[in-house]
Amino acid sequence: MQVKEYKPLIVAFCCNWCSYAGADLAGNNRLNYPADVKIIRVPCSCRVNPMFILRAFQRGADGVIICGCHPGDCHYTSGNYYTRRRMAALFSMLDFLGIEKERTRVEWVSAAEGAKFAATMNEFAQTVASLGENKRLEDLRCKK
Amino acid sequence: MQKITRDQLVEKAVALLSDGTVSAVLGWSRGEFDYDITPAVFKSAEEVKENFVWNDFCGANFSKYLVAQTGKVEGKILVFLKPCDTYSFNQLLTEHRFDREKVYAVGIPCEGMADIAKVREIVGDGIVSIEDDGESLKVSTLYADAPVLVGAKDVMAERCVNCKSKKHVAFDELMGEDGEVIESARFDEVARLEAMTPDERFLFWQNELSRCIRCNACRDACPACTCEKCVFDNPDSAVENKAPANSFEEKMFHIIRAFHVAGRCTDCGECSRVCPQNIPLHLLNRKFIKDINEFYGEYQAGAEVGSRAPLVDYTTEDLEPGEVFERGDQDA
Amino acid sequence: MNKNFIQEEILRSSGVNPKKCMKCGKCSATCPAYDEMEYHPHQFVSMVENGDIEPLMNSKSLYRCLSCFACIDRCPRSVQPAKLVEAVRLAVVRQQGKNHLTANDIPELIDDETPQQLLVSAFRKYTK
Amino acid sequence: MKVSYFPGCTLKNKAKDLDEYARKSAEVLGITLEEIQDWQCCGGVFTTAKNEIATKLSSVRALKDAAAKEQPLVSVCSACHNVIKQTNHAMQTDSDFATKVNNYMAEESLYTGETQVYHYLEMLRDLVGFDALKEKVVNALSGKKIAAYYGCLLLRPNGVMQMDDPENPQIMENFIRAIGATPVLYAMRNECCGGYISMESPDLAANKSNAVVKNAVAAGADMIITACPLCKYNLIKNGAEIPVVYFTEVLAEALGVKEDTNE
Amino acid sequence: MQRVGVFVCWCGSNIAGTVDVAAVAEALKNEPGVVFSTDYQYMCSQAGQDIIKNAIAEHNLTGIVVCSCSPRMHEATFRKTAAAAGLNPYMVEIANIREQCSWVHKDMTTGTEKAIILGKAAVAKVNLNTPLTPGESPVTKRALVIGGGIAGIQTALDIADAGFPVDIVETKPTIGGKMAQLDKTFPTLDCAACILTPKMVDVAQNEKIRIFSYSEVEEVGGFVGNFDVKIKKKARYVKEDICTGCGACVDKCPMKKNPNEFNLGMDNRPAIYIPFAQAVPKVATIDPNACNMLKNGKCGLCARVCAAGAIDYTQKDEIIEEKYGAIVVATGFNPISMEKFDEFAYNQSKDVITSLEFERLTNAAGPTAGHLERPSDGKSPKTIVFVQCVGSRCDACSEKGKEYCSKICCMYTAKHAMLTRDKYPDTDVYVFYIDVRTPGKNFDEFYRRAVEEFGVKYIKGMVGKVTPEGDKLKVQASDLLSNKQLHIDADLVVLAAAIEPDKSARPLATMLTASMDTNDFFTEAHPKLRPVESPTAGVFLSGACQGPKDIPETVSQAGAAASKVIGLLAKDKLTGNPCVAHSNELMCNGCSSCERVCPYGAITYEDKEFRMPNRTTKIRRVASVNPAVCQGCGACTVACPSGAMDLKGFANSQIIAEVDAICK
Repeated sequence: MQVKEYKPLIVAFCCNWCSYAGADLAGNNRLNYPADVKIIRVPCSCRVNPMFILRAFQRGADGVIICGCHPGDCHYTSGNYYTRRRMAALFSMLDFLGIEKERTRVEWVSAAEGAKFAATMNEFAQTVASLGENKRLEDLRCKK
Repeated sequence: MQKITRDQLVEKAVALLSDGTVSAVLGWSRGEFDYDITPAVFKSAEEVKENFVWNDFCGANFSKYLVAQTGKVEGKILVFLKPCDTYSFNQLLTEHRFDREKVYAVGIPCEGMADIAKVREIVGDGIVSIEDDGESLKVSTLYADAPVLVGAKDVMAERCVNCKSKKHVAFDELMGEDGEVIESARFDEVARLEAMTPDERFLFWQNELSRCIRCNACRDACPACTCEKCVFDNPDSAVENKAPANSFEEKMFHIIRAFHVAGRCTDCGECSRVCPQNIPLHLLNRKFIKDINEFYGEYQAGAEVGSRAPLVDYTTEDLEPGEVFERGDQDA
Repeated sequence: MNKNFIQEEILRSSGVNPKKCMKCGKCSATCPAYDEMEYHPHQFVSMVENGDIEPLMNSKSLYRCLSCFACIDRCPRSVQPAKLVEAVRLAVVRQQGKNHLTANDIPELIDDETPQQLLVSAFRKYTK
Repeated sequence: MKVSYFPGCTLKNKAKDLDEYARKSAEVLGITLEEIQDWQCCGGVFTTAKNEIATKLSSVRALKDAAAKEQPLVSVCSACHNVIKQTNHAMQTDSDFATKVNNYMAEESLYTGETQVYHYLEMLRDLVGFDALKEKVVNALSGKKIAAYYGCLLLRPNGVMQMDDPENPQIMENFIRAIGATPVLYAMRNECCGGYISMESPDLAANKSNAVVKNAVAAGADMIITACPLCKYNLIKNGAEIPVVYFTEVLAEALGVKEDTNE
Repeated sequence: MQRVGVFVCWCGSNIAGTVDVAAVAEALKNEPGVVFSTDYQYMCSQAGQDIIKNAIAEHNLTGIVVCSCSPRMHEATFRKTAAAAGLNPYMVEIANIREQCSWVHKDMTTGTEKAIILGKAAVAKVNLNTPLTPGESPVTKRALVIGGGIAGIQTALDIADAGFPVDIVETKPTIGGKMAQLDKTFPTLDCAACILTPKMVDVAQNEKIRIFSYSEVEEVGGFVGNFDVKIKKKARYVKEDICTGCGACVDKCPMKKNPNEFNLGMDNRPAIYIPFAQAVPKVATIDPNACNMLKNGKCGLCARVCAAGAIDYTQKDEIIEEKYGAIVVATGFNPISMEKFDEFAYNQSKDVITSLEFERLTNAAGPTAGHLERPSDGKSPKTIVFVQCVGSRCDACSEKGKEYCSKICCMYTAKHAMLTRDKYPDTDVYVFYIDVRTPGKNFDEFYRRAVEEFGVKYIKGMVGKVTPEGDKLKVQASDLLSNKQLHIDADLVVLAAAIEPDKSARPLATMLTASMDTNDFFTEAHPKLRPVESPTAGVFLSGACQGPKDIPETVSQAGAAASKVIGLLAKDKLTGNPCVAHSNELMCNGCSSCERVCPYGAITYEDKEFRMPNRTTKIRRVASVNPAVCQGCGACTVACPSGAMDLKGFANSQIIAEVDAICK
């Protein structure tokens, strides 16, 4: 029987204006990060509904990271401030339910921070990998 | 054990109906059992005199019913509000959920309501009748020869033991004396859970939430859950989910439900009161309230009409989501 | 005593954050005892900030602050220099034998009209 | 109405008249000053250091005594008022300090700054009302040009004292108007007289006191009133060319009870 | 069901080097809805685009997925391609398999696997795409400028110059603002009136510009391109179109003793007045609080002497309603009150003045006809002390002043000091400073000249107390560099008071739903890249309403705001971003959560009647989004508990489909 190497699955929600561009810059500069990271483009980090995050965990994601413009630099002036409050509350709640707090993260990445994007993803993927598979929030039906 | 009597409430309702101030009364009526009190709309003095009930099981928070009833009744509707109900009342006004002009709100004092589960713990099953006997309840069961006397204080609902306020924040008229906001110990249980390891917390919630049968009682009783259509009932929401298929689904339901009411929940405790599985759902709401208080300053939803809920507000100096845990680590 | 320890102690007991100072000198501009002082209020702020506290502790300036609180009220940055002077002074008089005034000195210093308040205040400021 | 009253050491000795006039006048104004039982020295100067506890305990005791009677605490001497008010503020806002104080006192009930602290002037303004005072005046001091000397302790630090605008106060001027005299405005009214420095450095004190008096005289004052025994001492000792009296004295005079007092 | 075509780009070897593009195309063939899948070397090339166009026609495609470089690169290109083939451009989704795949991963297996997943996510999303049409709204080709100072004047002139009509609303009886009160301007020292008044005349004579002086904005409705504004023209009791500004009434008015606002109360004006000689419009105004005729019906002298018959005591406030395409805020600033800074004795002595008062004292048209005289006794001051940073740079908890640097004070103080020394060389001039801040062209040179050529004594330190005594002001100050306390007997003390936004700005911001910072300065849409635009579409910022500014900066910002307005008004129709929020009114609770988080004020509420069971109806409050104002951030969608609010192009269902595809 073949032992499959454990690879964490990470969903990254990136705002269109800063973080998605930061990810592009990481690409332009050929900065490697694990292929386990899959990016979903949203207009602003404040578009990320907690439902999306839970859904990702439900379907087997091992970590979810939300990236937005730095506070004060939001393309929509205030979107990331709402993100900050919502996610602070949500992550604290997930922790309260016993979900490992290392599986969720918010990081501010500007369009100029390709290196930060890659470093963040490397570090996050490593952290999540060290936790092992997400067992506490997954929907077993969805696991093959 | 209530200071205000049924007769006083009936007299008030009848008077307001007769002089035309109101054309309907939102009140409690008997359900199948003595402890199974049901909200009802009374349209006449006769109905009130006959069916109006007031006892230690009248916990139902009527604020929510105003959303539907104010649209149905011609003229004003009389609602009796216990102190904790008035917060929900204000919160719904903040959210424009009913027309204040169509309501005549009478604030009534509350000495705390009984929890039938606690009664059962003492007397066992097969409760036939419960009579209020001043400081205690006289409970007759199928299996006991004589009625059992149960101390009203001993069976008081958790939310009343940890009552956060005896003050009415909204009313047109007040019966009895107004009280004060209370420094309660309502967050102690949350703090206890916070002090556990994540594994212990996970086990705790796994045990609690796995009992959920998705009956939606919590949602239906919650005065913050007054959505015209709940996301979980909406096929377009992509999370539509009528019944739990596995352990994750109810977790998602309860997390999202708590998140949707976060900053708006007044901590009235109806969710836990109506839960047939006795899941301490209010702890999820209190966790949000406690966090919000600690992160963004004290906020009591419904204390004032028109206040801005913390999650639709921000300051540029708010703490980062990551710092939430650094704080926790320091405390631990 | 360790220099950093004293600095920390002074910052802690005074509750002052000298980093807020923008070096405008309004404290010294407002100080009624300026001319009697070797180190002036703004110097207390910057010297404490720099950990240069020894000279302050040895200076008579400590006993010239009148506790008039004018520097506290007029500082545009809410630095509260008087609280620093007070903290340094306490660091000195709390040491053994460092009282600046003793009861023996009193008879020479008073007259018939001297109010009790003067004695009490002076003792409070000059002694442990 | 009844209020708790903290006279302070000087009012029992060198400034007996400040005390006597205050009591007689209060009586006329319908206020009973109930002297705190066994009060002790206020401490003279408020030590701003957060870790200075013992010297503030006597103030806390007085405050607590008033709290037990649910009365506001009134004092006349600027220094006492300043120390008591600052101590009360520390009890309200510095929980660390309050805890230490309460532990030290080891009494059954805790104190966290509930008492309302009034200076006698604030009592006149807020509890009696200057208009009501005006009505009680039998002997209006019309024609008198009086300079109010605030000094430091009534006004500062303003964040705590909250008596009036620390740079442009009006309370004493309004008081002067209420007793029928004319207030004289001058800039040095909120500057220091030299305080306790007169012990060690009489020259500096003389310097400061002279500047105050000179400025008041230049502004046309023919009398200076103060609430502080030390201010009065410094101003007079350094040769004030116009009379310096306690505000309670002119109050008693206006209310027609000055003579009774001297008996 | 969509008919989706998948197009995998090699990008030469950029993608194909790390991703097996053929395998990706093959794998995506089996995804739901996919009816065509291919790969090509350069999809963005003409040939590549033709492949897409042909496939659309051949396979009746309703949706397109291009697996290629970042959408930030070529999304627009492929949307145009789709549109050219008759497909709605918003039926295109891009899977970013270059920047976020081939360029960051090294081996072919990993790259290919990930590319397939990204492709699947894009297919899952496009399956739920709906054709979107950008909303169009007409543009009213008229601009409103609120505030008639130099900022408003310059903006209005520039807009009018481009051929668009402009209205200026000014609360005072004349335009001109603060600049009209100034004497000389730094660093060139040309006289303010000489450069301002010609511009004021230009405004008056420009056919495209209407001036509503003595008027206020009362109400603002509508949105970018279509603002509905109500302007209240206050009764000035003089018929503006008839008054010739001859001034006969002003001379004859018996009520002469009213503080003259223009001279900051340092002299008096009659009840009927023209603020200054070059006022625009040069029309008299009656102060209703001072006029005997208006107060108790006795007098009427001005009406009698008015040859033109312009006086009208019965005039009433008038409301003017007008439509505008763009609104420029130019409400300017005021010096803060010196009430709380009485250690400087501003309330105690007439000879302690603010810098703006000093401007009037040295202005030839001022109360002293330009002779520097002390307000108290008219003597010429021999020693003048300037105090900088009064109320600026204060700590937030000091509750006395402002936290920010007022920016203009260092330069105008240098100007005042220099001009005083120039005109009155026997005067001692001291400037107490904390820092001298002179970034600006020729600014530091100017300050150095004040010191080196004119002998102004700059002292690093602050004034602690000013004591008026006799006819002197005793100034007690610190000289930090020589470590001394100074005592100066001055004749005049001039305070460089901090400046703050005009009080009218706050209510105006509410009307405009434009955001403000904690100091009541208007917030710009982006601090660096959109400095003259408010986040609220169609609202622009000019001058000190956005932050402290000197005249050169104000004028350049005014021009910038004008060019933005011209760019907007030049369009016949505004095409919006179609990816905007919309509310499903059947589910909306009307709770206002969405409105509270909307940075653009795009959400409004209306009471709507809904059919209920049993032929009843119910009136409910529901949200509606103005697509012309919404910028599509999506903050509202998360604030909405019922899920009634969704975002076109990034719908809940679309994002969840992507999540599902990725996590499968």
